[in-house]
Amino acid sequence: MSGVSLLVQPVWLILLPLVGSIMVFLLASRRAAVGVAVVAGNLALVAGSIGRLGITGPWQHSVGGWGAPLGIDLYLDGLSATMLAMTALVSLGISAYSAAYFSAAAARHFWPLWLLLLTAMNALFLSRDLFNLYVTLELVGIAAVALTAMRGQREALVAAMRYLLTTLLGSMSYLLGVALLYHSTGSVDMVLVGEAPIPASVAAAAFALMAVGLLLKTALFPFHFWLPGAHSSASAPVSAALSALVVKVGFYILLRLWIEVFPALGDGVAWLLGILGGVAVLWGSLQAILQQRAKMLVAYSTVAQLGYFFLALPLVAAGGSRVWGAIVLLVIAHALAKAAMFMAAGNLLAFAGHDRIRDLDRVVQRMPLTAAALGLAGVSIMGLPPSGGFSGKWLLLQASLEQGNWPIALVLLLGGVLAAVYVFKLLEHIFTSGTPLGEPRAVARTMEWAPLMLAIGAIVLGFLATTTLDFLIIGEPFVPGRRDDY
Amino acid sequence: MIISPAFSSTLPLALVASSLLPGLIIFALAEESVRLRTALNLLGALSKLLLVALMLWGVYHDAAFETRFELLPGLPLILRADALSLLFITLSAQLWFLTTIYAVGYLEESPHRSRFFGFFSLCVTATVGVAMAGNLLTFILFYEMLTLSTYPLVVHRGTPVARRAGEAYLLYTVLGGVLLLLGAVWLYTLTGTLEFRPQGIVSDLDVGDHKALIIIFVLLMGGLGVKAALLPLHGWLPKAMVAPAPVSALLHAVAVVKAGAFGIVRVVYDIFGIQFAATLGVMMPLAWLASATIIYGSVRALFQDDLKRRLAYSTVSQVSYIALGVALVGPIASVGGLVHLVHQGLMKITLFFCAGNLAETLGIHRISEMNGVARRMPWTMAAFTVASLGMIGVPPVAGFISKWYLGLGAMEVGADWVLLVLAGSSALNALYFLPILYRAWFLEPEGDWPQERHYPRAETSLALLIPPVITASLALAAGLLASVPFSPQEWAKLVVVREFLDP
Amino acid sequence: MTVSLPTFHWPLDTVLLGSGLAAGPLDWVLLATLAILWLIFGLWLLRGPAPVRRGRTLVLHAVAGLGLAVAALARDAALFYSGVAMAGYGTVALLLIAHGAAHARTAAVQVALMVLGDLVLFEMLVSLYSQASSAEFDELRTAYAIKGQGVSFVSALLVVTGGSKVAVLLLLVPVTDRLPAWRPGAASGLLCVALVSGVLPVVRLVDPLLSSASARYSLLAIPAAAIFLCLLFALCILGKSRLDAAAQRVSTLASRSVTLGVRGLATLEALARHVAPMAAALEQRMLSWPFAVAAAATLALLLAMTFGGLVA
Amino acid sequence: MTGVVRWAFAGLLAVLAFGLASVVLQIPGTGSALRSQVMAQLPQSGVDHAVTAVLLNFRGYDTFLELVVLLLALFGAWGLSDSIDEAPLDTDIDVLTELVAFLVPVLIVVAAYLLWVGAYSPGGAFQGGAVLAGAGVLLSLCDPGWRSRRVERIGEVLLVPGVLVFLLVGLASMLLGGQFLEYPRDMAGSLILLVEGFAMLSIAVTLHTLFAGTPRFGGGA
Amino acid sequence: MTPAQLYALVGIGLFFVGLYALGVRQHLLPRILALNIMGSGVFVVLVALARRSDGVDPVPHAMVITGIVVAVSATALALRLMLRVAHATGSATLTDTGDE
Repeated sequence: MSGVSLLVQPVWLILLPLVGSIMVFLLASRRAAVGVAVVAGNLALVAGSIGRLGITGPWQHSVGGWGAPLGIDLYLDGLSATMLAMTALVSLGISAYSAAYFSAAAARHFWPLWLLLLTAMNALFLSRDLFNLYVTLELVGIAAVALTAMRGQREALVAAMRYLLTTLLGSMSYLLGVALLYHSTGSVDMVLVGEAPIPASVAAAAFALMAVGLLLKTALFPFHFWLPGAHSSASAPVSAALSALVVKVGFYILLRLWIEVFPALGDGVAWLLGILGGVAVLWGSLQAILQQRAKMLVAYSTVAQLGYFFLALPLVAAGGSRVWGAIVLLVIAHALAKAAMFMAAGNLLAFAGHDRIRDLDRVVQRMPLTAAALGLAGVSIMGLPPSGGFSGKWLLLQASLEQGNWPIALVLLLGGVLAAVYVFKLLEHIFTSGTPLGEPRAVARTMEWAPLMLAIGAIVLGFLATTTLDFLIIGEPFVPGRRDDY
Repeated sequence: MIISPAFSSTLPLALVASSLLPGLIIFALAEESVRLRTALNLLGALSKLLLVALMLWGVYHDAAFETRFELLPGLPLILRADALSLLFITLSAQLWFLTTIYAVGYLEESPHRSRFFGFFSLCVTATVGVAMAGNLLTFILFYEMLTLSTYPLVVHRGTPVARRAGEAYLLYTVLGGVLLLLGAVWLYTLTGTLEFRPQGIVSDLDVGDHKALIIIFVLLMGGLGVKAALLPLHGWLPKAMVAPAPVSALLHAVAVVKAGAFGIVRVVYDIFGIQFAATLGVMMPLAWLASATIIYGSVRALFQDDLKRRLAYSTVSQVSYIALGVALVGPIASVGGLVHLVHQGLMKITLFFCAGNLAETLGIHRISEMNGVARRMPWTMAAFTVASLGMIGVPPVAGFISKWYLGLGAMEVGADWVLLVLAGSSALNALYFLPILYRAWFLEPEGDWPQERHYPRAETSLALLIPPVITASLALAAGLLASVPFSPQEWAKLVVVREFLDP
Repeated sequence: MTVSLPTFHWPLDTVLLGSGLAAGPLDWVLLATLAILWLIFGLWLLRGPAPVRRGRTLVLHAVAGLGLAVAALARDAALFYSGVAMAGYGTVALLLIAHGAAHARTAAVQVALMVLGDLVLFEMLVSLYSQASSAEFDELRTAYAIKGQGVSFVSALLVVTGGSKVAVLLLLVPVTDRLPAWRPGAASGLLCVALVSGVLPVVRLVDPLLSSASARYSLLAIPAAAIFLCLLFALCILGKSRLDAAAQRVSTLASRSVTLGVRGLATLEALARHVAPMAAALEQRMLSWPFAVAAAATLALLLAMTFGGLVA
Repeated sequence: MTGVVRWAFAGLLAVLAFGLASVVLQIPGTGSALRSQVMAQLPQSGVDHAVTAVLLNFRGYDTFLELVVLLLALFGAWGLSDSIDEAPLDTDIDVLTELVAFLVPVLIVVAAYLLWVGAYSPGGAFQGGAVLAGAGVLLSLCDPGWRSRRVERIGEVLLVPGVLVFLLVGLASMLLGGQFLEYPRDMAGSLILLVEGFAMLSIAVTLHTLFAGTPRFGGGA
Repeated sequence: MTPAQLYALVGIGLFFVGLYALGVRQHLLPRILALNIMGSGVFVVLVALARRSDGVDPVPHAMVITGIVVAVSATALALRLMLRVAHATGSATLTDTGDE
């Protein structure tokens, strides 16, 4: 294997952040610099593998040299490459922000955990093995909990504890599902399990267990109770990472299961999750409107936006890969916009010492870049043009009207309006002069530029919608069965 | 007239960039660099005027200017300069240039000017984008951008009153946006394309869809009606008067309101097609709604003591002339509606400039304080008088031309009741404009002015005085020299010929 | 002594709707009388009783005079109409300057009459123009010949506009002290306006020599209309306070009916504020673990059941 | 939680348990294709015991990630430990010290044996590491100060080799032309032993630190 | 009903006993233990069904070892977190935020 092709191996996506994490752990100083360098390297690697994907099509790597049923396969197709790109971009923004955000003492704990979280997410997006997904899922969960608890305040610890219990419950339920599938098909590789004949009742039970496990981790409506506490009490970059990336991981695996492992999925499940998604959109938005603190508002906005991904599931049966494309577009737009919003809210908190929305007036006048970041991110969250959120919303609206599915169209529109209410509740105080409260502390430049760049990314995604959608379907991720033509 | 394809495809982009780039740079400028900011603003305005002139000449000779960019699968972003869009662009380009000068003078030492002029340029970019949109998707994109960039200007003062006005403004425009989006997507599922074409794109749909088309028409009109201040959706306009004068002058009298009216014209002409819309039977209700708005606006304006609120209600009624012109399915009425789009812009911006002058120089906000103001500020009041007479429809000011064509169009279509509406509205206009003139010219001022400011060379700073005088004379010229080629009336005729007659 | 006066034609096809100024033999006579009367009026104004601001009066006098001339010589409706408007508004302004604020009500009546006259003139010209191919007076005359026979809509309009313009003269007659009349000196100016905007339309539209029956008939009707309109508007202006109150009620009624929408939104907001605490409480209850685990169990059950299809 | 709600909750879980039980019973107990494949490939895996072969060769990637999970747990606990003053473990029971003096060497030998026997029968790095960690715990129970500063330093360094060695072996196999973690057929056995050895050490230190010590390293308190 | 299936049922039983305890108990320690019990339940199911007609399938066994190590690290973190929560809030339960 020539040098270059060795380097461009997507396996490095797992190894580089891991090595980086160990180095940062052992280093005595300059952790932030090394951390940001590693994340930048990760972005370069993702870009390389995307280029390679474009040329030679999907990439498979059986670890350990053994075939699928025996060994574990890593697989890179359009969908996983897109998710890797999303993770790389957002984590670069978050790392740049964290370099300036954390004090030396806190940085000591942050960087090793953060780089391990990145390793876990990269490993998860590359893996097609159900049990391996369990291990990576656990890695992501524990890293996220550790990062949340790292801050040490009272409500951060309680929230982290609740988050840990939920994520462990989810993992256990997921693992039991995997056990059932393994014993009835003799393999844990997604595609092989999908193709193997499974008795209907076993498939139903396995799907139920795995789906509940993943929904617990994705915080869909009835299981969203742990999210606001965890996402708002964690430190700004961590809550940005949680809301933008960690929550999407559960949905990604559910999507893979939906397509590869359970092709015989009936429309009843789609409707059930669709209803839960709709309720999540409305309930999350209502709660977000009622919040008094900026970070809680943004956290509940995550609960609402997650609902959109599930709301669109009933359209998938007839809509096919176009609807999946729209959902993934929404996932990416939300990741960029939400990370920007949380970091901007973090700036507000750092600047004024509090994030009570009513008293934000005076604060935001003096941070134009943060205000711009909040504004642009809000545009994407509301689904107003020209943002990525708008493109996704337009495609979903189009699909729902084509299939005559009026309830979904109405919830999509109502969600947009409710989002406008709570985004402008936050933005309103940017343009009004209020009474000064205490002496604000200046915020570092990179802490203002990082959210702005991510917010601009969310807007630019709107213009790149078509290229993203074309890139997404390389290797037909939305069609069951493995493509062996690479 | 040969224009190289490369050049003709980049011109629309250049036009949008001519206000977008200065805007973005101004955002980054420090508050103190006044000269650089003004220079950037004026440079942007002048380059836009130049580009518009070039395009006017090109389109007059049937050249095509179009830029396409793939936004969504099957739905490109199209910027196209055709006759109809240039009518609106010329108006906004000229008035942006004048309003920039006015705004520089008006916001002499007030805070947040970089932020103000940044959003100001974004608004004009959005207006030009709305005008040049080649399909409904691009139209919605710039339409929403207009909402987003005007909101900060409405709440620029930062007072709680401004914030509440901003809330009302958002409430209406966001709901309008949702209606527009639903209508557009539903239309797309029926027709498969949203591109504007002279005879519309829905005429070949089968009869089964007609009921859906009517609902879509209502949705689109609801979305556009918010900004065009049609009757039930006009509530935000009077409240938005809390914004500084240049904002209410350019935006709420010209850019934002006209975007809605322009949208109605686009949808009726290039989506439904005027004949097909008539057969659908949606034109008569629109005409009734427009007439009701005309009368309602004027009646409400009668009893506003605050000058800017009276002008705002007058805008509510005047913009519906355009909708009325379009709803009367006839070429002459359309000419009347289209030409009013320009005339009303010229006249109304003069009135708002003068209102701004009175507020800025003498601290007058209410009509009851305007006794004998003409003695102190003759030139401003002269411009105000010309514009008011124009609004009433007295020749030779431009307002007469549009009312003449609307009257004729109504007669041509046989809708005689429209003549009554026009007459009634003119009478009401007289009833609420003439007392102001009477009070300004013929009554003695009681005591001194609330916050008087003296200026060396003229009654007020030149930057505040020159724009209204220019726009007043433009309004007079548009009326007096109506039949000069490239005049608003001739250009409106050209548009109607291209929209109506050739297939 | 038929001195052949030179006919004169000045085409102005870019002005207003395009047409021109022209003067036939009769027009010269009209122009001469107007000039003389207008000069007398000007002199009266300058040496008039009230303290007069010279500069402004001169300008206004000149503008109004120009309006009169344009109206007299206009060959098309638009130019005629603008000439009439300039003359009318100019004259009112001049009289107000000359008489001072005491005559505000008289001026208001004159303005009301003038505005009505202009509107009706506009209607008439539009309805005639829709029959004719251009706004030229001779085409309009043929159109009037067709539409204006006997008592018709157009002829009524002609009478009303003529009447309202001529009624201006009646304001010289002191009727009540609450409506002070213009001083006699103003008669010459008012006569000019009445002549141009009241009588000239009949000449231009019906019959240049005023010989035909309908011309004579309308000329008779105009004074009657003038008296009626002048009385009508005088009463209106005098009873202005009651009129304002009625209009105010109409306006508030209109605004209340329209703001239903806004009230709807207000009730929505109140409802939201009422729902808020309940929603927050429900959210708190969801934080409890038994709820979470129970929800997980029921969802698992539902997913398993609906796995095959709708409740397999 | 009142009685009736608790019973309802229990009832619901009982229904689910019964459902799941009936489903499990339907799983066919026929021959597992994977087992025969494992047995067929066992000779090339470099170890004789099937589970160790699966654990370290066929699904070596899982074990690699597993070590990362352990490391992650350590980082997490380390992040939490900074701000609480851990109460010192004052257990100076002399019986314990006598017992520990006897037990610890035995435990070390057992751990080494477990590591070695892993190739032929159940055993291996994790079991050995656990036993060593047990020994460490016993030591810290009876003499909390045994982890002197120097021992801490060594402990800190030993944390990382488990993952690093595994990683380097994987990379080496890639450089030699195979996939990641594809041991060359002939060297598989020894490579596995090498990896297991370092893994055992790391696991022992990690588990011990998780239990006993407040890790004050990695750049000091 | 082969012994393997019997053990599998025991595993399922363990899983749901753990789930019940997780739902009902307030104190954090029993909850963490409940999660461990659920984990063991799953591992028992995995190992029990590994007994095949033609011998024992080693792959589930390897998975169980991996599962155990993951469970250990998760429990270690959970216990450490529980100590911190008890230290910070005075009570080792999550009652202060509505767990009644």
